[in-house]
Amino acid sequence: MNKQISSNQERYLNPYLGGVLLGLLVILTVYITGRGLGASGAVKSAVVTTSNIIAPYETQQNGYMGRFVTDNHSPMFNWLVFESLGVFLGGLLSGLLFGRVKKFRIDKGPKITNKKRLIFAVIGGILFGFGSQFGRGCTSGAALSGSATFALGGVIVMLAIFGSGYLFAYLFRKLWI
Amino acid sequence: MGPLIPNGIIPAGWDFVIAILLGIIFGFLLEASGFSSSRNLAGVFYGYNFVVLRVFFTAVIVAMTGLLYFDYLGWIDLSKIFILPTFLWPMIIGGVIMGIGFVAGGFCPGTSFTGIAIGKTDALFFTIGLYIGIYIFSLAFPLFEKFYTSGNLGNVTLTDVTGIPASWFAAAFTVIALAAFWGTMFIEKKVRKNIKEYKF
Amino acid sequence: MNRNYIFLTILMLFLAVGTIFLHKTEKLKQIEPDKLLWEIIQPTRYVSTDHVAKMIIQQDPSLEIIDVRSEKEFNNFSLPKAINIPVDSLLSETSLENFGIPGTKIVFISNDDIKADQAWVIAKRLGFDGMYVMRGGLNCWMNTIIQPVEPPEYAPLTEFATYEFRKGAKLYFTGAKTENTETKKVKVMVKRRKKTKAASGGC
Amino acid sequence: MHEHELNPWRTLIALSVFAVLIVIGFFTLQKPTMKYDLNMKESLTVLNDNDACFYPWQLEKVINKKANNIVLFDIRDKFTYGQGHIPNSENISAFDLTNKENIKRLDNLKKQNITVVLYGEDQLQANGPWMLFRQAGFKNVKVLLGGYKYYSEHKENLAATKSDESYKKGTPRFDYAKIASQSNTGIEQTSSTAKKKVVVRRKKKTKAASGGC
Repeated sequence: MNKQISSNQERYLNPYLGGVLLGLLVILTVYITGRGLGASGAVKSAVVTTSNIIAPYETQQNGYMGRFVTDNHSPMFNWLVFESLGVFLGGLLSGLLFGRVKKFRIDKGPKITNKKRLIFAVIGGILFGFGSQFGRGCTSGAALSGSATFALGGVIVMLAIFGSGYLFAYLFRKLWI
Repeated sequence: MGPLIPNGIIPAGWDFVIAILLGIIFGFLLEASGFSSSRNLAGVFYGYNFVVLRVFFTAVIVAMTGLLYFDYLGWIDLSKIFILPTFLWPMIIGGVIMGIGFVAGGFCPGTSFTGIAIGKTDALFFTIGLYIGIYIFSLAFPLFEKFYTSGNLGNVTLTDVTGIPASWFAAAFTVIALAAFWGTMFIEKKVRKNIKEYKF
Repeated sequence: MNRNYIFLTILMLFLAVGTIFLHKTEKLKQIEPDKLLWEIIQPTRYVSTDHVAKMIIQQDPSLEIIDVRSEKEFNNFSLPKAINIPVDSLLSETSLENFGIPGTKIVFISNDDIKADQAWVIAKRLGFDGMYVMRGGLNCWMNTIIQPVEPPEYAPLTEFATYEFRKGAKLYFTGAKTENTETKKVKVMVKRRKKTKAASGGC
Repeated sequence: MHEHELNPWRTLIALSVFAVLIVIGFFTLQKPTMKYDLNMKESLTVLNDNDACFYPWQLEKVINKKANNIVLFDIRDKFTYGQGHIPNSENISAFDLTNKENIKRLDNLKKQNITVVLYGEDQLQANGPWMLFRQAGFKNVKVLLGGYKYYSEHKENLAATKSDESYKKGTPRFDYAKIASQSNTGIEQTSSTAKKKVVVRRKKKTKAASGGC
């Protein structure tokens, strides 16, 4: 039986185990830092930083990025940036442990080409990045940590993400099935 | 007792060390649960893999009930934790856009980082997309500056808005989630019969 | 299908439904009685009239005087820049916004010190920090600052120094009196605590 | 192979550990020695309760041991207690008030319907502890008005204090506004330096006035 699993399916944690541990991690994070986890904030910091290096004046004048520029330290000196660095390291650790770190490859549905998959990945990323700024966070920051702390905003974002996901899933079905 | 850093039990200088450590656990759990694969993630919308739903909702209900117990036992002070501010319409629109991005890209920001870590090119492209998306948002910000802050309800919780105690929400979420777990189990079985070739 | 999944479901349901039976906490957070008593018996929570006078003269920006007497008495006379919050309306939402601003020192004043002290205990029970009671209240203020008594000749030097200070302070307060009433009409800039939660962050 | 056919025993262990942690939390949950009996609003109204106060003239009964349902607690420290105290009073310094034995004692006294009168050097010292015990539901705790200071000044004739009002706090002893303006005019006669300062102040005032016009 084990042979069948390993040949057919990667060895992942039981999803419920992952969920319970993730829930405990959220509690631990709130217990230590008083706030939740996050991810999109780190990309935002990266955007502000690079923009600030290339065009400092325009960045500080920008109504949005200007909020995150301070004289004291770089926008990269941010809790979420360090946390995201940890996410990357943690993913690497788990990948090494379960033997999933391999050379670059692409996950896609059986019916599309690699090129198409990458184009849609970029489009999806753009949309997600755009939306995460309106939603004040992404799935981990707003939906997961937000709902766990009973924040109204977190629940709204969670329902909106999954609701629209199901709503638009039909349009993108060729990508995945 | 908690939260430790806002209460000054752990000095704020440890903030970043703790951030990396918590991030590592977070990344490890995401990857180990299979969130580094866009096929797994997108599967939730097509009924062939409900791993996202299972992990995500188990995490939410465990965290919800756990925080309530911790608050009761005096280990954590729920009044001192950060509550995400609510901006009604921007959040709904943002969520809808994120949902489309999720189906199209197959990742969300946190999972794409773990995807890069184990060598997924699509995760890398998704992250580049994220970067571009946020940059576009910043440039176009003056266009929707008013909308961005509209519907501001402040840092409100469900209890603040509805007046129903938080524990009722925790219980309701748990019942819904558990029902969803059992329900999706049957859906998944049915859908997978039709998909012959399935690789993660 | 595994039996353990049924166990899991039941356990999780049990945990979640259990939260409903936890007692409801009051809307206003309070500190434990033991801790409150500990805070009550600290003598550092009293400030002298001289100290308050000094802070006013130096225009200490962190100082916030809260007058707990009735509105009528407050309109008759109060210290410069004092805010009027009668003890009875202490618990109203707008009054509470004056408390808990980081970096401010709240000094309660009343005719004597008892009412001010009572306001202090009530506010302390709600967990606010940085609060003091002016010892002796306005009666003592009149005795010391406005009508200072010259110490007898045999008194130690420090008492003379205090006397000198009080004489100066008297001039400051009585001479500037008309000016004060003018500023009072102009709405006093009142600091209000923002409604954000303690830890800030975001994604 | 379907997930639901895999054994989730590790999940069960993780969740059980979590549940056990919470159960341990419940068992180790320290019950506070005191609990608030009155909510915030009630705590405010109890302040206006005259019955919660103990008047100096009532002390006579206690001193002459005529009242066996009243105990006097001196909350000053031992040193000052040794220097002089109200007869038949007992010394429990403020720092020892939260001791479990003392709380238990107060509880017993409450059950026996015995009034506990707290006093400090002045009324202020006992005010805080008195408020706390009232809020914690000790309806038998009262505060001595005037404190030890007033008592020691009037101990010769306590009965006469019945008509005396001077220990009652909260009333203005002066007409503040009047005094403040009076001393304003009286300054000119005090000293030359004072005069100078006043002039400076006044200049400012006129300036402001002219600016306003």
